[in-house]
Amino acid sequence: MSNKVYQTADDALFDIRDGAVIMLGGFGLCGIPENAISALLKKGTKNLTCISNNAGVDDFGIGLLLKTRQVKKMISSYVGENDEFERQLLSGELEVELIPQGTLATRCLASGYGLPAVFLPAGVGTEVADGKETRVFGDKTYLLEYAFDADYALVKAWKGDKYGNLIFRGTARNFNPMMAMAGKITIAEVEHLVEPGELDPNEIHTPGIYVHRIFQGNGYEKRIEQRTVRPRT
Amino acid sequence: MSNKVYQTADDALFDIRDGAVIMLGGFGLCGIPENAISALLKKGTKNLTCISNNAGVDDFGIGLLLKTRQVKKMISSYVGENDEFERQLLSGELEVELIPQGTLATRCLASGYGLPAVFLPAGVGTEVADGKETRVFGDKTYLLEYAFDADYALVKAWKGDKYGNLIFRGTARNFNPMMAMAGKITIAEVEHLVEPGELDPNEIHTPGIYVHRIFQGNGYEKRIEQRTVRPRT
Amino acid sequence: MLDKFGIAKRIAQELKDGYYVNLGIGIPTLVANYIPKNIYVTLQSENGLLGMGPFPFEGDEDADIINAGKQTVTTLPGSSFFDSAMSFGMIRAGKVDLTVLGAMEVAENGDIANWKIPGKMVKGMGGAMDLVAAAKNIIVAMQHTNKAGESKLLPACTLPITGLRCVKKIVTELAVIEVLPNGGGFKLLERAPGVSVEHIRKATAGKLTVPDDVPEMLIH
Amino acid sequence: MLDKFGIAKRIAQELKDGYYVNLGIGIPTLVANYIPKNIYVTLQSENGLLGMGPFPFEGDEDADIINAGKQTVTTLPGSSFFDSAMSFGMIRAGKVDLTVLGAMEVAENGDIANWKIPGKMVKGMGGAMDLVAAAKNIIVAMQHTNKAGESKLLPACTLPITGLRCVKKIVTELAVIEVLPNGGGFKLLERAPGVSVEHIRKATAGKLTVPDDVPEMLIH
Repeated sequence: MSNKVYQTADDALFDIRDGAVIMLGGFGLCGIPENAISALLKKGTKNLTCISNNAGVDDFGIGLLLKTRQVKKMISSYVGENDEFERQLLSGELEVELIPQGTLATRCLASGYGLPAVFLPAGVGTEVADGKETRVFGDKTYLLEYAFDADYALVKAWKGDKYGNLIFRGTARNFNPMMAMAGKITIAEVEHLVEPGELDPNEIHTPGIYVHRIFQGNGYEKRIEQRTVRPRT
Repeated sequence: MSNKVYQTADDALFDIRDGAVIMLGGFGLCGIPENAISALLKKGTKNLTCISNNAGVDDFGIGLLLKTRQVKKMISSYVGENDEFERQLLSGELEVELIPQGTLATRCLASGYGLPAVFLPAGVGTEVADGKETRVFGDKTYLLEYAFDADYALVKAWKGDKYGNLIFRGTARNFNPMMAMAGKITIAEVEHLVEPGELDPNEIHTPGIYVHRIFQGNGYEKRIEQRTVRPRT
Repeated sequence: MLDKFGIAKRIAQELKDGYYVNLGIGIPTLVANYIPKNIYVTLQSENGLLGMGPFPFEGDEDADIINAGKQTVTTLPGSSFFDSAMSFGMIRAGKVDLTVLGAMEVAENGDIANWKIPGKMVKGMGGAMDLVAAAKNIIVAMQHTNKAGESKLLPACTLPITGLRCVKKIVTELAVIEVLPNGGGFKLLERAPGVSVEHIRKATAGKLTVPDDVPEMLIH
Repeated sequence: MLDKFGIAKRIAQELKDGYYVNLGIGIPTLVANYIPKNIYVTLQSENGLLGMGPFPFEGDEDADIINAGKQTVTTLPGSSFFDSAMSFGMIRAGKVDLTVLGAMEVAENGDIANWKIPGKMVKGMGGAMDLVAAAKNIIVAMQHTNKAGESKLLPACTLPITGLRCVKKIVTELAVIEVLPNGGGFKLLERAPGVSVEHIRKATAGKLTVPDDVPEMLIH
């Protein structure tokens, strides 16, 4: 089979150029493509447009790419936990487009399912609706929202096989499956890269047809943003 | 918890009335709700509108409901394997609306995902497009296709738990997950009904929130339409 | 007058057996602690979890199992994980029975503002706009007035809107208030223990209908 | 002149390493038997299977594992199952590299008719309309003429259309023919062994461009 397996993140991201539009999976710091972000950092690719639900924190996730000024524009639903982000936004160095979380997810789904646009209710009557086409179905108003057009999707899965089949774990699934479907080139990093046949075909979340490159990540930090526990009694 | 578990198919289908619009999962005879169909047969519910990819065969699946003249209208993509069906269609006793298979699937998905309508390319320029709104995105024309509005969805899963979480098996998955999401009342029959906690939360195909009633089916025939084998050498 | 726990307790009384519920960040999260023992309620977390359990015991935290507030949580028997498209799909399709949210302002027609204060850093709406545009039943948990003492129940929102005509009920430290359909304004349903109708009237800038008899809340 | 196996063999030469391919019922199904040994091709069955394997050994049939023709099939290492929405989603999104279909008629602009003969029982389009409307590369496998000896490569389809301007290539018992873009008509690429250009010309009713040199197919 034409080989989808790359040895390192650097290899897998070899052709991402300045100005690329990149989707990054993850919700907060959960399920983010840690190795791909490190590779982008190392590469120094600039003027990136990043489609990602969040923008990481100051010293982790997409926050690292903000610090090095590699990001031109963020398309996100929530970008709160990041001082450097705030500084660049207020100074006008960084462009930000805020869109509702479900709209973000569904515009990714639309790309992966070949739907050019979808009608979504989120944001009707708000500033999110500015300049958008509306349409009434039944007694409800919807906005016409377009499928994303991203050059790359960088996703992170728990397990994957050499044909690109992916299984996510827990809530680290979040945006990863839709972005995997949506990227023109989808690069998946996995905690465990296995041989074809080791994953149950019934349990695969993202079929390999959507995944163009895959590599085994390493050194996963899997940082927890809000460690909340209850005492053992 | 408010109990979703019913003891028999008869119990679970207690309130389906004449004239109901019903979705039935399955592709050919694969993954069809055998027990629910038997219960409808026993109940004698009439004037049903059935949304189902196929119409069964003469003596199995939805074909059984055709024989007893319980079906007023079929909305399907392919209805070929059924003599009684053909007789009723030609005599005008049965109404049939043929729609492309992917359109059928996606209109179910739209219902389950709260999308009032979707733009789909299938059928553009064909008689399927008659009377439908079209719209061009990029260099491609799409038809506006509406979400289904079905009273009941009758689906069949491999395993299910008492909260309604479902796991399908192999290609018996087909339309079942989308229809499960799309029914105003979704009734799932399963080969194996288990306690909550016995299914891995990571492997569930249809979360229980979409399933209103569940029962353990019995006597599954799982008939094979085209038994094709190769000789052991 | 209620504290935030009292507000959460009162809202918990709105839950019914079999409900699927989405709880926002802040006071809404506390509602989970007061679910009546005799009913079963399933919590939906919009990042992709149905059947959210309590915080993990110390040492059991799993970075892959968090809630929409990015807190470590646990699963329960019967939980399921799914992706964000399905999560908001089930919200839009009306499968979630009740959504409890905080708010900065609620208008007498049910409009809500809870995502942006002009001039302050904008963090984004997250899933709030999706929830208020799609949930079939929304209860707002908030203080009746802001820090300056101004009413948060207004004739019209002054802050940027999150969603239109969507709030059905408001529970504050002072009262339980219904938002009447079709622009009918607020209706006082219950007073917090020891709070007078007059106090509530003064704290409510929007149109408020007060029935002859306004019972005091029963907080168990 | 080729038999149906020859047509399938010739189409198999169009496959490339790493391709995802959807094979229709009839001659297209036979293509699976002739995939070159040195490449890996993944077969998509639109009822929800990627990585379709051969028919099962007798006694190993599984009613839950069938293909779009409702035949019992098997999985291979690396197969995956999915629902019909995702299946047609990946087709629409252009993830399937090649679709091979039968046809009753193909027009010189690439229109295809393969689902309905007026006056005959209509069985339905199944997934054909989705495939022809969405697949990025469509090869038609069919006989050059119908049973009455009339050409099936026409100036315009006479039967009800399945899809517009979608066929890229046609392989028949006589020839390999390209459908030129922008209404350019048919172009003869290869002759079947022993078949003359004149024979193909006569059997083709639509506009046919014939280059000076038309090689004979190489069927291994």
